[in-house]
This record gives sequence, structure tokens and C-alpha cells, in this order.
Amino acid sequence: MQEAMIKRAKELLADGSVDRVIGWKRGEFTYDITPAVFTSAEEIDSDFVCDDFTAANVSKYLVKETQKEGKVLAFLKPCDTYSFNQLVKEHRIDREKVYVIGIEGGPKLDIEKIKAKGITGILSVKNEDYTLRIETIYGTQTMPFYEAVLDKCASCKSKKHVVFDELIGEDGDVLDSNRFEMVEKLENMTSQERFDFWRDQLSKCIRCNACRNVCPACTCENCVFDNPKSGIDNKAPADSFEENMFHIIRAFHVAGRCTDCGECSRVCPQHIPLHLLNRKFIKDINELYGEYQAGADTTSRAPLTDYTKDDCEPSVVHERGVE
Amino acid sequence: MQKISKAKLYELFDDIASKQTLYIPTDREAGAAEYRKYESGMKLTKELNTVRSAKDFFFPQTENLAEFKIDGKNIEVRDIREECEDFVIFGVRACDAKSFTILDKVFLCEPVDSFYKNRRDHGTVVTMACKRPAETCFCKTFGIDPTVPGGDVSCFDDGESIFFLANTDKGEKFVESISSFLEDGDTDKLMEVQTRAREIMGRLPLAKLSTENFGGDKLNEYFNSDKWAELSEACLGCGTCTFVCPTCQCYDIKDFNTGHGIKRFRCWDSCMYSDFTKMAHGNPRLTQLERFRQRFMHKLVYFPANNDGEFGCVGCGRCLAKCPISMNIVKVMKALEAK
Amino acid sequence: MQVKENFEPVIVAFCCNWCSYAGADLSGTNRLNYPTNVKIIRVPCSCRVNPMFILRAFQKGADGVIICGCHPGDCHYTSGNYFTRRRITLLYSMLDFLGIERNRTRLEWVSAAEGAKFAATMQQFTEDVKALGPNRRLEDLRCRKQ
Amino acid sequence: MNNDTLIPKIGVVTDIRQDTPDVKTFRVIAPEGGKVFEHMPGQCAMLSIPGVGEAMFSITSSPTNKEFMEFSIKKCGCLTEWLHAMEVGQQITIRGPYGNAFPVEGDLKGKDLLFIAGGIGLAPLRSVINYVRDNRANYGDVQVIYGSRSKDDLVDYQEIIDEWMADPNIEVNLTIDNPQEGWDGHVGFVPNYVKELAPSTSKTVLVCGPPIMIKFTLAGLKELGFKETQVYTTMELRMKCGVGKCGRCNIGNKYVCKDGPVFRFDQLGELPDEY
Repeated sequence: MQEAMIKRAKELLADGSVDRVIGWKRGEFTYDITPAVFTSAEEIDSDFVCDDFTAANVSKYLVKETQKEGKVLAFLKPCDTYSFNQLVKEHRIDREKVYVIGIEGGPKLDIEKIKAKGITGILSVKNEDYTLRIETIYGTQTMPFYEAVLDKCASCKSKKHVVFDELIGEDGDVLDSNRFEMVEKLENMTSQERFDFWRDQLSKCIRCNACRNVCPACTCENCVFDNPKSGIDNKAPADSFEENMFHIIRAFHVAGRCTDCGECSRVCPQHIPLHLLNRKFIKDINELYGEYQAGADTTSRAPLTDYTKDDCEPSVVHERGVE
Repeated sequence: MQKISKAKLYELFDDIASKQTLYIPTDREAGAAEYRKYESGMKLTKELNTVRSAKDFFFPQTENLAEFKIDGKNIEVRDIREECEDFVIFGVRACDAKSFTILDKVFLCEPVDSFYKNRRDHGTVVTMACKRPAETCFCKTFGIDPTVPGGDVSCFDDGESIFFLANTDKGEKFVESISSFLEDGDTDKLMEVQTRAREIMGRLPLAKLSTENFGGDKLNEYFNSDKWAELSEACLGCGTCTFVCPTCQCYDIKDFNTGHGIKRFRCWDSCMYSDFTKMAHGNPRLTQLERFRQRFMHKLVYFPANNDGEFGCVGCGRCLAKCPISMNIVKVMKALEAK
Repeated sequence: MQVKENFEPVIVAFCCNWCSYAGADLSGTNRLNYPTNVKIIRVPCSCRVNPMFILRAFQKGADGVIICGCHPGDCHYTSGNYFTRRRITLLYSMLDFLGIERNRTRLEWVSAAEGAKFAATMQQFTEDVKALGPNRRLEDLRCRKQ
Repeated sequence: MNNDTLIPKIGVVTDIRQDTPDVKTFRVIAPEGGKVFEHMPGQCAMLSIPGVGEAMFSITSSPTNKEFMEFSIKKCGCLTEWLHAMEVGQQITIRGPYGNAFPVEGDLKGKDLLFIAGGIGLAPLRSVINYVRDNRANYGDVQVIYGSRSKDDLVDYQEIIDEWMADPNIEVNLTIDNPQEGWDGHVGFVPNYVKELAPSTSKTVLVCGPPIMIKFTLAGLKELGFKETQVYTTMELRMKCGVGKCGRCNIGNKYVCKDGPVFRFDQLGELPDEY
């Protein structure tokens, strides 16, 4: 697929259809891939990469890119197309300035999961028929491909591109995923158990803001947590309350807009399962206000900017089974 | 050298912990280690290093500086400092141990930061030599030998025993205090382990990375480099690199109104944040390019310019592993060097 | 959770200016009692209540937070309380998900004519929160009074 | 434990003077009377209202004033709005002094001095001017060129009229940006006025004002034949600690709070253009 992408990117650059290409750039090692903008065929030839580690969602970069002159070619995986659509819907991306090529999605690999197996000194990772052959300074190791798949890919919601100008490879379908499994498991715990679970997780937070800054739904020019006049601006979780507040408010601010792309959990240096908060909102919205997938289209009203006269009362929360 | 058999190590930990607080690196989950207060039954991690650096012990993410009581027009300032209790950090890697000396240059120069000094005075750093460096390691670039890790006491693991070597007075005292657990040991095997580790260091992917093109005299050369735009393009402006970095020491001072007083605290801050230098009348670092440049210029040029050529990086590799977009100091160094 | 002998909770009530605040007023003029634990914050409309307000109330020492607005369909601004309903339902659900006791939060529709309902609601809510004891799970330790 | 510079002292505001529509000058003393600490002209102090914020302000009074310190503060942000809302008797917190000072006891001694200020930029220079006036024998000619948007925006106008202009030992040239009723002085921007006055190049210049004014003034001075080594200025960037540790006020490897705020232009020229 990488060859086809490079070929197409160079064609489109050469005939002037696009001025820039946004994709991924090779790093020092086999896995440290950086999103990058390419402007020439030479750059693409030497650095462009699309492989098992190109998990980064590039759609948020298009907010800045479409503010510049000229047209940009973006390679979007199915999950990225949802984020892209949502940003178009919110008028953050100028659709006219982007040429979207849909590419096949994951599953992509999580280097941290490989390292968690005690594998270190990694020189290369090769997928040989769904067994990873990992060359290291300390010799060759193998592990099953599926044990190293990113969490966000393991619970993939859709292989369908909701927006594209052309496709490389096949388009897939919306999947019947198990993505709410963990949310359900937590819902069935007692309140104390849930509290302990989240305290344990959120206490790891170092407030690096990676989750916020990578999130394609977080595109505010000035975040409420950076605004000294909001009264809640803070740079460090000085108290457990602030850890909770940051994540509750952040999840709330993207509720109904979060496409469940899973980037927040992918980038968290402390492995906090932040996507569970977003999924809880998605699950609630689906159950209480009807199925809704943010980013699936650019026209429907978002659940939190909409209402019906016979919506349920908040007392549904109090009437749930387990306390 | 004095040693203890690995089988008896936890007995030693129990003993140390009965006298003062002991912190050891332990697994929080597979692949993620952190320093925790030792309690019986806790096991040392097999990971090379912790996710967060050890700087927290001396420069915690948040700490209270003072308290204020406000009564009408009057303010009362309360000095809430207390003498810190003695503590021991076990298993610090050479890179982190070196980071303390870099932090010392900032916090212990005049005017001395008493909050930092208080902790530094009461903490004993027991380091552990590296045997299995990771591909992201490049401490050698900054002149660190991870097989001789420094700190107050250096520890070496030859597979069967842990050897203790005191480097400072504080270290001597510590080794003295645990002498009943130690016996004299033969270091032949240890030398083998060391030689092998050094040999691996030489084969690491980043082994050839050098600082020769960097230093305090390179300010104008690199500040105006046209590489910054490309390098900073993908930067998210998050603070992951700064917060996992053992040498990043920028902080913010903030007030919190508790409803019955004001707590003034300081917390880590990141030069990558958009409001880091924002003032009422403007911001000298308006775009991510300037902020990104600041971080790397500080480590590679400004810091050595102010500190006799010492670099503000120890090559621990945390930013390589943790940056959400995998942009890091190694890529920056290589890009700037390329003519 | 252990309930302290003489624990008196702090209840923050966000009341919409047009209905519930007037309802509170009416309960006062009718000399109906409601607990002094309740601190009323008047808001122009229940949909003015930002989720942050609720969290901040807990941070600064509230043990329970109740939002009162016009009955659905009666909003002074036509549809404000419909948005409130969705928003607050989701927020309460999220707080529940994080393990915050669900009886610390409530939403009630109280009209300007329902002075008695206001007093009864506050009475009941205060009792419920009292039974839960002090807010510990969503507390800012720095704000705790020594 | 020793005193830590980060733990502030108390200052009492004993006088508040409305200088211009958006500048007030605050007089601060220690609760027990006298100054909270000694300083040199050009140095700064961290003022704060706990719960609101803390910021760096230059000390506008001269060190020769042994009774109090003064701060001229323009209302432009969160903290300054609070400071402007203060009443006499209010306590604030204060720590310092921070930064270097104008070399009044070094390179400036015996020299002819030219002060060029724009708007609130007079605040740090006023400290030097009054210091020089009180140690008049140590310095040569003294000339002050000061401009503002309007007559109302001239900080410390009363002191300028009553004391400086009445002082035969210094020459004061005032200017305002636009003509105004009741103003018969010079009208025009400071950089142009400097060129018109064409001061002797033997003078050492101390300049402070908005960045754009400094830029054009420096260019004008160079045209007149001044060298960069003759011109001093004072900088301001966002600061938190005041002692070169919090890491945000650096220009290149120099910290404005510690190595500055006073820089000579040739020193500044060696630093990257990031301020």
C-alpha cells in the first residue's frame, strides 16, 4: 500500500492538484513515526512511510494546514475520516482545500505492548504472517501480532471511510465491535469499586495535556484549562480533585463530538484508559437519545445541541441497578 | 567490594525501611515502572527505568511554598516549610543520578532554593548500574558511563549479588548503616558483566550520537536554523517530553484559594505550553516553533553556555519513548547537524 | 460511609431565576421551612449551569448539588431547560461512572408556584445527602477545613 | 531554615497616586515602617495579591529615598486591575530586589547622561534620574527626553514640572504624540524628537519605552552617531520566580530577571531576537 500511496502522492504533486501532502515520516527506529507535511517528490521518496506503526491520526493537523494557501493531500484511515468529517462539520477544516485519499486502516501496532513483554533494544519489527519477528540487540524474539495491537484498533468500530475523494484499497464496513465491553464491566461494579478504579487510574495523570492536544475534537484556540480567567486553569494536578475535574470536563467538552478515535489513550504516557470516559458518554447518548456516531456525516445535529420534548429525566441515573 | 546476596536483598530493604523511608522502582503494570514507597512484599522492577524520572523526589510536580491568611486589608504570610525526613532512593539509573547534578546547578546556585535543598540534603541516592540498555539509551553521548552510575552509593549487579560502593560521605554513612548485611565479595564476575554491558553500549543504535557540534557557542548558528519549522511542525504542544524529562526544571507559581486562605504552590511548567511566556501585552514566543526551539536550544546551547559546557540532557531516552508524535532531542540534534 | 453524629451537609442549589428562585421565594413568604444547609445560587436559566460550576461547588466544600429549573416546556427562553436535561443527565451519569455517590446530585423542576415542592425537595435532598455523609470522593483536600 | 526568596514579605500601601488614566503610583513601606528592602536603580520587585497573582514591577523610586518604595503600574492585566482597585492601607506581598541595576556606580559615573522614555517606560528611569539628582556631583550633563500619547498620559507629570523642570542642573524635553488643547510643548513621536534635538554623542543613553519606540529610537541614535555600547535599556518578559530558575524569561541564555533587566545594546545584539 505504501508504494501505491507514494506513487499517487507524487502524481498529484506533479500535476499541481495538491501543493502539500500530509502523511507520516520515518524515524530513528522502526516505530517512532512522526506526522509530517511533504512538499516534494524527493522528500516523499526518502521519508514517507505507511506501515504497522503509522497509527497517528493526522486529521487535526488539517485545521492548521487548511488555513494556509493551497490544497493538501491527506491520507486518512477509516477512523481518521470520522474525525475529519467532524472537523468539517464544525467548520474547522476547509473541505475544499483537502484532497482525501482513504487508505486501509489498522490494526496498527503499539510499541509499548511489545516493550511490556520485556523486549528491549528493539532494532526492527517485522510482521511475518501475523507473528512479529523482533530483532533486538539481545537477539531475535517473536510474539503474536494480535498481542501487540493498539487498544484503539483492537476495538475498531468501523473499516468504512465516511469521506474520501479516492480510495487506495478496499472500503470496509462498520463493524459490530465490542468497544463498550469495558464500560459495561465498570457500570456493573459497585460505586466504590468504580471510584477505586478511577482513582487508581487518574492518580497516574501528570497533566501533560497530550490527550487534549492530540484530540481532534479539542480544537479550541484557547482551552478553558489554559485561560487564567476561567478560574480552573491549572498546570498540574495539585489535588486528586483536579485530576478528576480535568478529565471529567475534557470528556464532557467532547461529548457528542468525540468520534472514538482512541488517540487520547494511545498517547497517554501513563497508560490511562481515557477513551473509557468518552465511550461512556457515547454509550449513554446511544442508549438515551438514539444511536449517534459523531463524524459519520456532516449534517446531523449533535446530541448535545439537540433535544426532544420527551427526553428522559436525569433521575434515570439514580434508578440504575447497582449503587 | 562489599556485597549482599540477591536472596537477602529484600531483608535489607525491610531493614532500611524500618529506619527511614525507602523508595524503589517497582512495576505498576507490565512495562511501566514507577518509584514507590517500599513496603514488605514489594518487588523491584525488571524494567530498565521508570516512566517518570526520579526528579520528583527533589523537585515534586507540585509543592506548597507558602500560605496566606487574609483579614480585611491585612495579609499574614505563613512559612510552612518543615525539615524533610531522611529518605533513600534505591535503584536510580546513571542518567537520573546525573540529572540531579544538573538540577543542582539550577536550584543550588544563589539564591539557593531551600525547598529543593531540604530534600536534597535528606535524600540518599543509591544507584544501580545498567546491564541491559534499551535502543533509546544515549547517555554515553553526554559522557555518562551507565555501568558506573554515581549518586551517593553505586550498586552493581553481577547476577547473584549486589555490590555497594560509597561515593560520598552520605553514601559512606549509608553503607555503614547496612554493614551488618554486607560481606566482602569477589568482583571478577562483576567486571565481566561490566565489560559486556559496555560492549552493548557501543552497539546501540544511538551510540554514535555526539555533542561535538553543540554547546554554548552555537547560539546564532542554530537559533536561526531553517530546520526548526520542519521539526516543530508536528509538535502537539503538550508537555509530555518536559514532564518525563529528568532535567526539565521550569516551574510555575500559582495561588489557590481554599476558601479559608490562599495556598501558594509551585508546579512543573512546560516551555511547550502556549501560555508559558504569555503576558498581558503579548507573547514573545507566539507559535509552536519558538516554543519547540526554546526547549532544545535550552538543553543543547543555553544550558552549556551558562554551565561550563554541561548539557541539559542525560540521554535517558524517555522523550524518545513517550512523545506522542515521536519527535525528540535525537532527531533535533541530527537534523541541526546535517548541513 | 460512617455518618458523623452532627454532620450538617452543605447543599448548593442552582435555581433558575424565573421559576425555581421564585419558588424558593414563595416557600419563604409562605413560611415553609427548608434546611438552612441549602445555599441558593441564582442563575438566569438552568442551562446556564456549566458542568464546571457543579464540580467547583464540590471542590469548594459542597456535599450535594441540586439544580432547579422551570418545568420542561415552561422555560423562559423556550428551550433552555431541554438542553439542561440532556447535559445534566449525561454529567450525572458520568459522575456516577466515576464512582461519585449518585445521591449527591439531583435535578428538579420547580415552578414559581411550587413553594411547597421547593421546600419538600430541599428537605428530602438534604436528608439524602446527610445520610451519605461528607463528600470525600469529589473533594479538594486543600479546601477541607481543619 | 534560611529565608527563601520565594517566600514574600508584607508591604503596606500608604499612598496611591492616579498619574494618568491608566497608571497609578503606589507607595509601599514595611509594616514596621521604612523600606521592605534596599535596591539599586533599575532593579525590580515581585508584587502580589495572594489569590490573584504575582508579577514583576520595576521600582520607580530612587534608592536615595530611605522612607518608602514606589511602583508606577499601568492597568493592563488581571493583577494590575486588582492593584488599581486597592485602597490605601491595603497590604500586599513583596519580594526582591531582583535583577541587575543601571551601572550608576560604575560605567555611568562621571558621564553625561541622556534619558529617553516613552509612556510607562519612565518608571524604571525615574529611579535613576532621581538617584542622579541626589548624587549630582558624580555625573555630567543630564538631559531627559520624555514622551507620551497625550499630556494626560505623562507619568509623574507633577514631579517633572515641580522638581525636574525647576532643577537648573537637568534639561527636560517633553513631547506628546498629538496636539492637544492646553499643551504648548513639543508634539511628535519620541524617536523623531530625539533626532530633532540631536543630543551630543558624548552622552550615555538610557532608554525605556514600548518596544516599537525603542527600536526607532535606537535607529535614530545610530544615525546621530551613537554607538550601541553607549545605550542601555531595560527589558521585561514574563517572570515567575525572579531568580533565573523558573525558566521563562530567557532571551537566549540570559535570564531577564537575573542577568537583566538592564542590558546594553551591544549585549542585547548578541542575543537572539526573541523578545
